[in-house]
Amino acid sequence: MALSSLGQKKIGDIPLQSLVLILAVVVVIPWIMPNNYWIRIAGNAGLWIMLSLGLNVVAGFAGLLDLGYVAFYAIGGYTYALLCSGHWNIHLPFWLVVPICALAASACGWGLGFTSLRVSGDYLAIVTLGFAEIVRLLLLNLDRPINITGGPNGLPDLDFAHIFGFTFRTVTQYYYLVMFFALLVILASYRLKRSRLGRGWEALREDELAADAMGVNTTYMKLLAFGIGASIAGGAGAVFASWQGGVFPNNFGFSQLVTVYCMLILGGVGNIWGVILAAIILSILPEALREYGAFRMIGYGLLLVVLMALRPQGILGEISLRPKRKKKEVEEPETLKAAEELFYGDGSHDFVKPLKKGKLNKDRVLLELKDLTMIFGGLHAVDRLSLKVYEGEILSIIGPNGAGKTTVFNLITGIYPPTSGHIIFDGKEITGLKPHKVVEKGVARTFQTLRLFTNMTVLENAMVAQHCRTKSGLFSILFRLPGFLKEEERIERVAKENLGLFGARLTGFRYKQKAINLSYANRRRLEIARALATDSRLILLDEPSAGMNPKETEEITRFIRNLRDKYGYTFIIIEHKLNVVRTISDRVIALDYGKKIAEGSYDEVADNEYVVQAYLGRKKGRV
Amino acid sequence: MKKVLLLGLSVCLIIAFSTINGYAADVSKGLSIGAAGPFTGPAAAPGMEIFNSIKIAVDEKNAAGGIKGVKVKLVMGDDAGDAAQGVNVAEKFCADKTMYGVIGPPMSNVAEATLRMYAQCNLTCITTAASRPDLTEKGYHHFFRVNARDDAHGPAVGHFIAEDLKAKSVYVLNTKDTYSQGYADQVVATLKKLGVKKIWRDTIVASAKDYSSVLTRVKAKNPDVLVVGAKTAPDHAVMVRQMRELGIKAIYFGSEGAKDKKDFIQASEGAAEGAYLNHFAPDIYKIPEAAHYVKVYESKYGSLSGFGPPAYDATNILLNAMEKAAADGDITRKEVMKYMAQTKNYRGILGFPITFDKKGDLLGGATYIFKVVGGDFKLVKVAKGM
Amino acid sequence: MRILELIDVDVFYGKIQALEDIQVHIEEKELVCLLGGNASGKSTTLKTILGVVKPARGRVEFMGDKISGLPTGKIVQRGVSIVPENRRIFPRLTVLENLELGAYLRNDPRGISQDMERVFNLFPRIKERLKQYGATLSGGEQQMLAMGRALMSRPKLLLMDEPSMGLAPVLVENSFEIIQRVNREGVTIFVVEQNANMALSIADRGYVLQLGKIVLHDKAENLLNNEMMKKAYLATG
Amino acid sequence: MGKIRDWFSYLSHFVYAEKLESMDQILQQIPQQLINGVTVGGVYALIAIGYTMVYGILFMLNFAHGEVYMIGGFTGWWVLHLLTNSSGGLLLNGFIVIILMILFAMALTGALGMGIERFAYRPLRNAPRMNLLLSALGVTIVLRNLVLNLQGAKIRFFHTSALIPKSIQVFHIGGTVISFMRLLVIGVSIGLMAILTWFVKETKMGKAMRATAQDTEAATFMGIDVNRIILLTFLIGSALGGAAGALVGLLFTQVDYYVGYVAGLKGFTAAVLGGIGSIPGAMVGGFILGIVESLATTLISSTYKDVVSFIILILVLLIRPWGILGEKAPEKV
Repeated sequence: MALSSLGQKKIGDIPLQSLVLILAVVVVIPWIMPNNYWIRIAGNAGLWIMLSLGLNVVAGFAGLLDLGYVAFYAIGGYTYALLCSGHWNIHLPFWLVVPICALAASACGWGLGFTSLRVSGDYLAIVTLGFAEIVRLLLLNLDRPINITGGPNGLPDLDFAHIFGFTFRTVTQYYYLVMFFALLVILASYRLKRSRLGRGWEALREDELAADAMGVNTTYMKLLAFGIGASIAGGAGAVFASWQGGVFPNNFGFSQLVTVYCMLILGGVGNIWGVILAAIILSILPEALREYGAFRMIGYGLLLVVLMALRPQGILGEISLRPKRKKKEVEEPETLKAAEELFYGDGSHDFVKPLKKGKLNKDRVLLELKDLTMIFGGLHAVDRLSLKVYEGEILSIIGPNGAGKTTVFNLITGIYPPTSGHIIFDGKEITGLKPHKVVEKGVARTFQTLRLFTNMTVLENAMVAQHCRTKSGLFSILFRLPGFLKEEERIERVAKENLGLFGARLTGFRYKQKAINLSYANRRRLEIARALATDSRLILLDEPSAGMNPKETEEITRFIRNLRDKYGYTFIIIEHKLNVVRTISDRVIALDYGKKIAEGSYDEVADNEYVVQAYLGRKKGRV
Repeated sequence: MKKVLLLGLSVCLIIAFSTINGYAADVSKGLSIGAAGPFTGPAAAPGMEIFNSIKIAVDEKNAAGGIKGVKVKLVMGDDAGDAAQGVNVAEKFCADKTMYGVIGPPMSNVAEATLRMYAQCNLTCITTAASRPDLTEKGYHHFFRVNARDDAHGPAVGHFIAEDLKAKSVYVLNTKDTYSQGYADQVVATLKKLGVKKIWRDTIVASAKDYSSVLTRVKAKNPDVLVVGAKTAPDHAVMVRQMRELGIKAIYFGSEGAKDKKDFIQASEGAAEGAYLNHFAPDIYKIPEAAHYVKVYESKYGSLSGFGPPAYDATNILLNAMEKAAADGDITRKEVMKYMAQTKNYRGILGFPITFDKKGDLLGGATYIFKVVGGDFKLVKVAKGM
Repeated sequence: MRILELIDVDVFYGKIQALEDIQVHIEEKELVCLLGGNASGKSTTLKTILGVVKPARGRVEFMGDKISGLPTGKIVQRGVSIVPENRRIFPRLTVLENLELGAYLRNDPRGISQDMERVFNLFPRIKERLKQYGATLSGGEQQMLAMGRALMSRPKLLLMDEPSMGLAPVLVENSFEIIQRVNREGVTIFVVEQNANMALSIADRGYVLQLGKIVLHDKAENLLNNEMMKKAYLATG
Repeated sequence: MGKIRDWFSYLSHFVYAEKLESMDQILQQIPQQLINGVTVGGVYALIAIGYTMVYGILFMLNFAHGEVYMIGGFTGWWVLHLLTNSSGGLLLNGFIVIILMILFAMALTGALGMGIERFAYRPLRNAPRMNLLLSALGVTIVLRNLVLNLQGAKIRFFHTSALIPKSIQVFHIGGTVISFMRLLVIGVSIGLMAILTWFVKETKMGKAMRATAQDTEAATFMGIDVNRIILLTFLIGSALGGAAGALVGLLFTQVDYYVGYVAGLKGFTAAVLGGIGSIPGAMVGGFILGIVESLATTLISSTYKDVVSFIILILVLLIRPWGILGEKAPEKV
């Protein structure tokens, strides 16, 4: 047990050396810049970093196409203008106003998210764009009959930032103020990304359905992303307004939105350092070209088109700041080695899953289906299916293609609400619950067509699974409270324990490997590990051995049995390879046309005349 | 480790906050002037007319030998009409040690946002279009304008409509920008003061090209006069055209921007006949001094609207001030500012003498009211003493 | 005359081998079936013939010409037509339009209308529903429409991907009877099917695929009585 | 207390611009506003069709479409300019000039649309959606600024009065006025839409287009060349956008390099309102949007007419997330 070493590490925080380096650069910049103009450009870069990292939360982490982002920037700016100027003669202190602006924008973000939840994808884009247009028009027109926004005149003569008796006036002073906030946002982004929330968003972006099925409350996470992105934009708006000393309607237009998106895409969506670099480049580049008028815009546009075609992942998309030694997938020797092991986990790993003996317990029904029916457009995919699964049992479902097996899984895990019937898990009804709620109750699954979070690492994939077992909120993540650190430690431990079950296949250097780079068989294994890492008791495996060669198939078969024997899981398995079914199952049911046509031991079912017919087909004239 | 860091940071901050300012230099180190304005983006059309006119003035000066033999360099500072970019431009111009004056910014909100910064670095600004009254009310000494303020023409126009046109009912439309809104406010206030009872107001979207739905509303009110505050001549052209098409009989009264023979009278293909408009200067085509400029401009850049001539004059005024400041071979920004303020009865191409008052505003300007007659502008009234 | 031949075909999806050393040949006017359990590589075989996936080794020949490597459109143009898995009727096109699209590559109006009549003769039900949207048809009707659509190109070879899938037992039988009828009218047919008994009852010859390899090849009546069949289906891995 | 009264007048401002209008005055405006609405609605519909067709087949928002419209407007102006002699007279019969303007605008923008698809979008056929969107934004920026560089920021005027005889320029029906150009725009846009509907419904290519949109793979099984169909889609969609540009030029007599943004936004809104992916939806959406805007001017205020149309869009999407005539996409697992 090497838990103590984990405690010393800073889990997912910016390494101290990097932090010192960044601070040093930030402090030194005003000293090496030739004049105030360049200091201002540097300060502007800081603002753009804030803005693009805020958008990175919404569009980068969570993958939501939010075209109303500048509206929040505007709301922040105008809130500052109203609360810190002679306009209404309110002069609140700076340290109070910035959070108010962030909150105001955030509230609007939640509101927008809440109303647009029903629409997704491109429709979300248009609703948010519509929202931004409405905000823009209101800012332009709410100057009469009561003057709120100053209309086209905007609100000039705002207060300087004023903190505890110190007033920020010069460019250099403001540069430091902006950089302070930019660093805060960088730190917050970094911490968010490496937390359960960050992983949840990334999972959501990679595969919404799989994220839901692994216990991520996708609705809530989307709202949260909207809210956080908006609050960062709001804060940036406040700082911006204070520096410019005024706000004007065209400070917050479509062109600003395009610029922020360019930074995001250029930097590589979701990649914090890439986005920062892109923000810096794109805030300096136009300045260098300022004397060339329209040509700079043409260059800008061409750059976008060419870059999208040549480097769709952004300039820093696949490159990490620190060069990594490349490790290739060396499947062959390991396959041989692992095949020798009877059981993957040889105990040589840091984290060993604690044993918990399990066996078939016929007295306890873990899952019960009652008259479950699912109708798709008149077709009975599942037809009045009733079924009991006992604790510690391995139940296999067989049947030809289109017999409704996967639909049964989709019904149990809440992906479809059934047309009629009941699903009872551990004595409680779970019919109609959302997938993430079903996982919370203790039912996890794998998918027939592998739905891993392909651009996340092996370890992160397994860590996502702990999402519904952890509670750390925004506050404890941002301030790294002990509760969060403890939880994070637990998440990592659980993930590693479950990956450790597969031995070297999924541990060691593979922790950091992206799921997409794994071999097919390893991807199957990772899906199982991920399902196990949800701490569920009932695991639904959809063709766990598909795409595996005979040796690997034998391995996985024993592995599943071992899991039951040593850890007490209950399994329902859909499987086509009947020798797998034979060796593994306590009980087998056969489906055809959504109906249960046989139930019993493997031999009973395999010899059943209806089953043979279902597979081989009825002979002509014998309906 | 952390303590060292904090210490270092605070030392840096203390030093950083004590910055020094002010330049004085030999003329031979270079002379440049800046052009700040929207040279891309939605307001690029008037912006480029301003820039081209500045360029003509600078080129003429350089062709004549420059200032003390030094050629004046013109630097473009495109702000795309966005105050946030305007602030960058200002910082850039301030930091340019060879720069002694700026023409612009022509948009009020950009001017507003950069006022403080140009003042801090003593850089003279002459705007040629920013008309918000309060720009010159804040006590800065570096800011001048050759155009009139919003509150200059509104009252005169109001009086003309109420007294000369004897209107009983007036519909006032304006686009949502600083200039047009201020103009419309002033007109409405004056009309109210003069006892016109029936006044309606509405706003329109600039360069929307279709005003027929709002004009349908105007038609239902059947006003005597329709006053339109809009910055550019094409907007006026569309408006007057669609108004006549809908059969609205009201007299059309357009704001300053309408004074453009090609883009208003010709573009409206006859619909503008009989329309009134106000302008801060007499007709440029009728001023002998302007003939050369008009010829050069139209041969190089095509047709001219109202934004070019003031920019040409402003540039020449600035260059004159710089020449005076550089007379001793040495030039500072403060000197330029001083000589600018002393500008008196400068006779350029605008047809009236330019003198700045203490605030930097144009002194003794007048409102020239024109009527479109036979496809040309005819001066009908000169209202002085605003 | 040999219509189709697959020679030494290997197909990979990434690292996974889906087909290994496949040898299949189909003669003119034959009705041949390819049988196999789930995931045995049946659909991949059809995709290979249609050029949707390219073989890593070996070749596909159609009427003596190599067609592997050609784009799908070109292969269809040469006279291969398919009734895809799940039928893939265009849901918001009318039945008539679906049929017309079947003849997309043809330019002989008279021939097309003749074939249309032929389809109506085969499937009188379809004729009653010409104006309806494809999506409103029942499963059996969709199967008929898919076949009719495929026949509209007057194919030299008709491929059928799991015609029994998702159909009620009665309809399955009906569907196979139609396949037989179409074949008797002179269309060469290659059926890929899980329902072995049904397919063999109408086919001339059959291939049995297991894990990407052909394990059996014989005359249909011989296969029907072959004990290996049950094993090939039920005991895989 | 005074404050409270201010707030009340503020609220009433949202409903009536200044003062309550009499019902009579409002009713009197309605026929005229319907004509205004139908005219711009037809234009919106033409633009929306381009969005919707591309979306139906590629599932992408072609942001560059607004700029295609703008270039259509410039092409129309250019044709008119070339056919006008120095004294303002026409070299050809006015009606022929109008036809040539529309045809040239359609031809050029159609080719432009195909070029955009081929070079900016096809390389990204399998890339994430956001990349495609960004590429489209890039094309937008390039086109807009290219026009700015090539011909300057100057507004171009259409001198249309010589095109048609004075006697038929304006018609009066009671208090309602309708100009020839409006009739032309309504006629041409409805005509083009009718041709499009016929093309998509009756011709082989049209059927292939619909088939490709519904099931691309099955379409290839029919022997349909999907790449060609996509090019055709861009050709038709862009040509209609270009026609809209030329028509608006004739109607409102001006074009400049910046008109694409607002037109694109409106067309896009109309497409989504009607149900993106559905051609009849785009038509319905366009007309509804145009009429809503016109009526909002009379009933509420010209200041807030755009706010009203966006609120209506959002409301429609909240009630029917797939738009008025759109099809609910089935969820796939």
